[in-house]
Amino acid sequence: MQTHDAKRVEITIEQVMLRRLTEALETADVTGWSVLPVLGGSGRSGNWSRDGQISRGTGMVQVVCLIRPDKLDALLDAAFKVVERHIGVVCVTDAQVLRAERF
Amino acid sequence: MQTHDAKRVEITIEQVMLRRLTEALETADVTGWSVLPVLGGSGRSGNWSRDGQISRGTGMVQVVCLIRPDKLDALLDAAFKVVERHIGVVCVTDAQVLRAERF
Amino acid sequence: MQTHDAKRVEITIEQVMLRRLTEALETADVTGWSVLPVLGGSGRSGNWSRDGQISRGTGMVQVVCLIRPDKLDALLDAAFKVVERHIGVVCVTDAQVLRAERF
Amino acid sequence: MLDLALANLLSPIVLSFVLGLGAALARSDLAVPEAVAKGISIYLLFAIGFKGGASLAEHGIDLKLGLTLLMGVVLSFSLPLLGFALLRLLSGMSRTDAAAVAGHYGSISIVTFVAATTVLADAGLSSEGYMVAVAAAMEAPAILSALWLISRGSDQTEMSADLWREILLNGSIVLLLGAFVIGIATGAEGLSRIESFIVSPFQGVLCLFLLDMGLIAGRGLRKADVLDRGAIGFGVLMPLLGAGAGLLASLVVGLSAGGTMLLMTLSASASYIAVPAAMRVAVPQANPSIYLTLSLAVTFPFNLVLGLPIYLTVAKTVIGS
Amino acid sequence: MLDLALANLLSPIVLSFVLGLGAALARSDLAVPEAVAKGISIYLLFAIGFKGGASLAEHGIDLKLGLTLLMGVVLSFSLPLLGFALLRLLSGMSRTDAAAVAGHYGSISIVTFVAATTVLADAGLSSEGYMVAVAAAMEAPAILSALWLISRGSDQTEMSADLWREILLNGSIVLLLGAFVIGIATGAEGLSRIESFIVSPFQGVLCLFLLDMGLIAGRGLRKADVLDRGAIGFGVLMPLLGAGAGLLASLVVGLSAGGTMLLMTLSASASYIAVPAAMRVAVPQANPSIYLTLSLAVTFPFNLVLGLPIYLTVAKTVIGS
Amino acid sequence: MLDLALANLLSPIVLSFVLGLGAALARSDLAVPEAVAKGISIYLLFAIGFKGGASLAEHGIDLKLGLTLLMGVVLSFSLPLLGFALLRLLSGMSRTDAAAVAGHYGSISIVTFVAATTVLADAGLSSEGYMVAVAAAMEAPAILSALWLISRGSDQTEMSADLWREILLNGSIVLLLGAFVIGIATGAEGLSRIESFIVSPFQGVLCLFLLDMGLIAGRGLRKADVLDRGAIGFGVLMPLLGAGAGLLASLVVGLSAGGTMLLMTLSASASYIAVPAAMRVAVPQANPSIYLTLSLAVTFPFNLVLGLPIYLTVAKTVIGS
Ligand SMILES: Nc1ncnc2c1ncn2[C@@H]1O[C@H](COP(=O)(O)O)[C@@H](O)[C@H]1O
Ligand SMILES: Nc1ncnc2c1ncn2[C@@H]1O[C@H](COP(=O)(O)O)[C@@H](O)[C@H]1O
Ligand SMILES: Nc1ncnc2c1ncn2[C@@H]1O[C@H](COP(=O)(O)O)[C@@H](O)[C@H]1O
Ligand code: NA
Ligand code: NA
Ligand code: NA
Repeated sequence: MQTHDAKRVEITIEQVMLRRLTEALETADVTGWSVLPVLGGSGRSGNWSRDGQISRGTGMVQVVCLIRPDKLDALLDAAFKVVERHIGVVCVTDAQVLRAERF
Repeated sequence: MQTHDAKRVEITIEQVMLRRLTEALETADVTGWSVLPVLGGSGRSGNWSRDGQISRGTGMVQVVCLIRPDKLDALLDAAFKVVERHIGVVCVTDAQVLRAERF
Repeated sequence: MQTHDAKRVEITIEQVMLRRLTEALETADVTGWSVLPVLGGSGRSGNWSRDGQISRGTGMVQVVCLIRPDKLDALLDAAFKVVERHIGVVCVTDAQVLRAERF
Repeated sequence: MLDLALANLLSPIVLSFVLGLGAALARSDLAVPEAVAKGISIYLLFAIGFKGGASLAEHGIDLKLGLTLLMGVVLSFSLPLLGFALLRLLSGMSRTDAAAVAGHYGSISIVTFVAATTVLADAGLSSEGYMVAVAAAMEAPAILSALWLISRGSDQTEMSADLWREILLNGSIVLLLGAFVIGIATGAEGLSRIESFIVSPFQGVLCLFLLDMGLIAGRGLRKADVLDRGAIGFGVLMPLLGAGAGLLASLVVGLSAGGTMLLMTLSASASYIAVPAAMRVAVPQANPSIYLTLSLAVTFPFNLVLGLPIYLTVAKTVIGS
Repeated sequence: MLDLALANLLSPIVLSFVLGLGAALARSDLAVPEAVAKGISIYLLFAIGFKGGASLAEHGIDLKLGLTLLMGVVLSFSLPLLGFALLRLLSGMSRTDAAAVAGHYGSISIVTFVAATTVLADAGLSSEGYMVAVAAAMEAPAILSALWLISRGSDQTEMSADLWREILLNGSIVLLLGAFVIGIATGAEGLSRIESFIVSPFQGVLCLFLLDMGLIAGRGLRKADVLDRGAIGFGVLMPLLGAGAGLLASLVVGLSAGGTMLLMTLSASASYIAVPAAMRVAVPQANPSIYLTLSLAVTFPFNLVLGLPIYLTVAKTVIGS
Repeated sequence: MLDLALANLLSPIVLSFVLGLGAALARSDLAVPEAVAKGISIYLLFAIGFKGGASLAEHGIDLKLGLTLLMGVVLSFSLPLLGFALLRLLSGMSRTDAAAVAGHYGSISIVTFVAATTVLADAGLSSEGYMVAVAAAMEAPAILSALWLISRGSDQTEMSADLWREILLNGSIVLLLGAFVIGIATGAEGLSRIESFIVSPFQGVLCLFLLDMGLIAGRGLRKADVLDRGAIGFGVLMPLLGAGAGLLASLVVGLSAGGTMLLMTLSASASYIAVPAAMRVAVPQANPSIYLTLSLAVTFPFNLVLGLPIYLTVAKTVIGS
């Protein structure tokens, strides 16, 4: 089956910042992503869990974007502006996708 | 620690198609996968969110399959038949796994 | 944008073993991870789904760790000790991260 | 009738819907978690089915039951044809989209039905308990009509025994009918045991559900640019035509005023559960934004706010209470 | 007794279970979201614990309390030994699987207990309020017996102080006992404040929970080929033997007819919360499909539909009401 | 007052909180799913808002309404300044952290408010229905003060029209005010329709919510080493000062004893919903563990257990009941 080179970018970010991130992605002309829930985790700012969460201030989500390799830099720049002062991590992997015309 | 080459295939697909996809995977002799919830996302057909979702018609999930590299083509063929006319994306990455006998 | 080599380790494990896994990770000096919910899946021990789950004995989660490449072996050793006798899968991919100082 | 419309407008139920609608339009982050919305919907289906069954058990099986069921099925089959013709007339959407939309209007919206029962109760009218079964019977036939309309246009559709099983056994039909049968089996005695769960708090729970429906409708409206003017007109006109067809069917059967109002409501309402799911599987090329937005953001609010008092007034006038 | 069985069979509770069972067997997509199922289970544990405590506070501490607790612990320790022997006799499953299964039958199912209290209430019988505490006390000891049985077979098991803490502080024990203590502390006055939350809607909420249990049992039955015929026989025979042991224990202590029925039910029921979790951690090589299917898809339905009326009849006959 | 404190301590509500606290401290795995916690919180906001509105509709609009709202806004603006000064005096935390914490204490905790209304009801006192609107009005101004304090320290903060919209339209404010308006619009008649949903089971639902709050507070306490001794002292002292300021404001306006107690409670309580979210967006460099732990694990329990009876006693003594 014919596949095409792509990049898979996974951005783990605070839920309160999600709208700002997706707006930045749209500005950077990235139009496809999926948001996955994160149950809990650990990092430099300690560990947390979504259980019984009632505060809107905490909690993270994972945004997965599949993009054409040449769009990577624009995406990372856009994402970085949002996560820069915030907690969260960005991870890029090489990938292959079907139906390249979608990206 | 000894690791083995494998492929990680991530299929983002509408929840209503999930059963059809897993049946197709089984037919293609793929027996291991995990299904992750997707909270929302954006693509060519606009953006959506799972919040307050009451219609069964919308909403996506992500199916992650780890497989031996030589099974990739059979898997992609099977998956493609299901996603072909439907919205959704398929992404393949090279991976290493422990306990290769499981795949 | 400047990125740095890293490994992305994805451990799919029974929820009852999660605390043991994260403790093992901490012992191996891995301090960053995110836990994602898994809705259902299939493997050598059959298929399962989280729907209407009332038993605490079943159900899986996915732990995603981004680490510096040189920490991989310590992590895999730690993870393996926990998953060894248990069901679950471990998958490693090459990745690039922003803000390397965090890992 | 104006009084009635005003009273309806000022009911906690409608106002909760309006609150949700306003919050979504103002882009508040107010949201009902998916699991909670599903939990409430399970509660409503169980309660409405059970109460229908218990009421049937109490008042005895009506000879009209079979005939009404038949009428419901006929309505569900035929309304999509009417809807399709109307849409082709009014709107510029594609044949496939038009057929998919039309299918939604042959099927029913259970929350609209639930809201209608509370309007009836407020008006002091009773109705045939088996209307719940009629609601269930009307869910699926419309899907067949929609698929037939689409296949005529030689577009591909995927229809299989498998999909049929899925449609007929979809959770909401099974729960509604199952609870209905339990209600029949346990009757008034069973009802008395769980009354303080399924009767007393019912209207309050419905408020929260309608809050969520308002949020969904509001989010839908923000995407309403997928609809042309003709489509929006259809979303208001079609329920009235549907209600008219329901009224005729009711006259043929000879239902009470309450039953008539419910059959009009069922005919007027548009599905947002069973039909969208079936369309996604069978006709993925039809645009879900169109049919979901029309059903949830145009027709549902119209029925809730204006339709229900209209149907009630007409039913009372035509049948007498 | 036949009357009683029939009445039980036609209760909304049992019928809701049957509805879920049927829906799952027919492969309907009806499902209760995990969060909702957990929410309902928190409600049930809180309500049943609180009511037990409040009833204890009202009727005064009974001298038999300590003795009954002791009996519960003894039953929980010893029933797995009986179960293990029986399983080795009837079924071809491995030592490890047999021991893991046996452990489940020494422990208890809190929903079966809850259903039993509603059967008692319907029969107009009261029971000792502290039976809730006995239920909690019986959850864990069986795990120890199971692990001892497995380690005898020189199979590896992982048992640590850490795991013990986890078992003894598992959410359902803590909530049940905690609510029990709150009930004791606040008594009738506390109960009156939250009565319309934990008493009146209780049976209705239980219906929805049993609907979900039916769905789970039905999904389990579809995988029932992991069980050989002997195992299925065990799933029906063991509760009867357990109930017999519970009856003896009750006679030793001198419980009321209601209390006797509850102790029989606890002994007859099999765990599906605390024990599976402990087994997954300590004995991962035991197949969870076997013990979960037996407990949820064979013994739970048996107890709910046939067991409860049997235990009630026996208790009333032996003790007098 | 000791009697009152004891009665409060032994209420099911406070004991449920203590149960959750103990379970979390003992590291039990007892947990309330996020969706359930959010569902309950929607219920509580809707119920408390609606009841406030209905009570206002019944007793007529009070001329003091506007003045009390103004006082609430003034309190919310000014308490952070007091809090900031106090924190700089008592604790070694950074300017930014201190300002962020102070912002939380100008805003309000709606559950504390809800608990206060049940304490009032138990004491047989009524209060001005519009206190709910005052609660909503006090949520946001404190955020402005906190950001002003931070920007003075020339630290960067990100403040935009966008963020303001987000704060003012956050779900809990919208739901509370929306339900309040619905309550006014539908009045006693609307209330009677949904009374058995929002009034009778209210205290019971609150118990489960406080169980969850206890779990959260307990988990927070396990991380309490982020707080120095001065910070913990602040968490207990600040509510008392806040209550004092609330009392003064109430005397200016001339509220009833019940209203005074509620205004004291609002002033004494610290936000854990609106303010943390705003701080995460605007001041990410402030440590959320500090402000969440102080607000949820120190001040909330203090208010619930000791604060409420104190505020009630003071209000009754000063105003007379
Ligand atoms: N190395 C990592 N791998 C995966 N997730 C991480 C990692 N570091 C941080 N995270 C996630 O990002 C959140 C915030 O991280 P931090 O900014 O380091 O406190 C954590 O709670 C995790 O959910
Ligand atoms: N490039 C992408 N990266 C990640 N997820 C995507 C991407 N494109 C689409 N998706 C997901 O697939 C869904 C349907 O996409 P589409 O078929 O383009 O409308 C979206 O709502 C996303 O959840
Ligand atoms: N090849 C695989 N790819 C992705 N997930 C898997 C795979 N194999 C197993 N899993 C996950 O791990 C669980 C247990 O697998 P197993 O130990 O093979 O029964 C499954 O239910 C899946 O959720
Ligand atoms: Na219709
Ligand atoms: Na037992
Ligand atoms: Na305050």
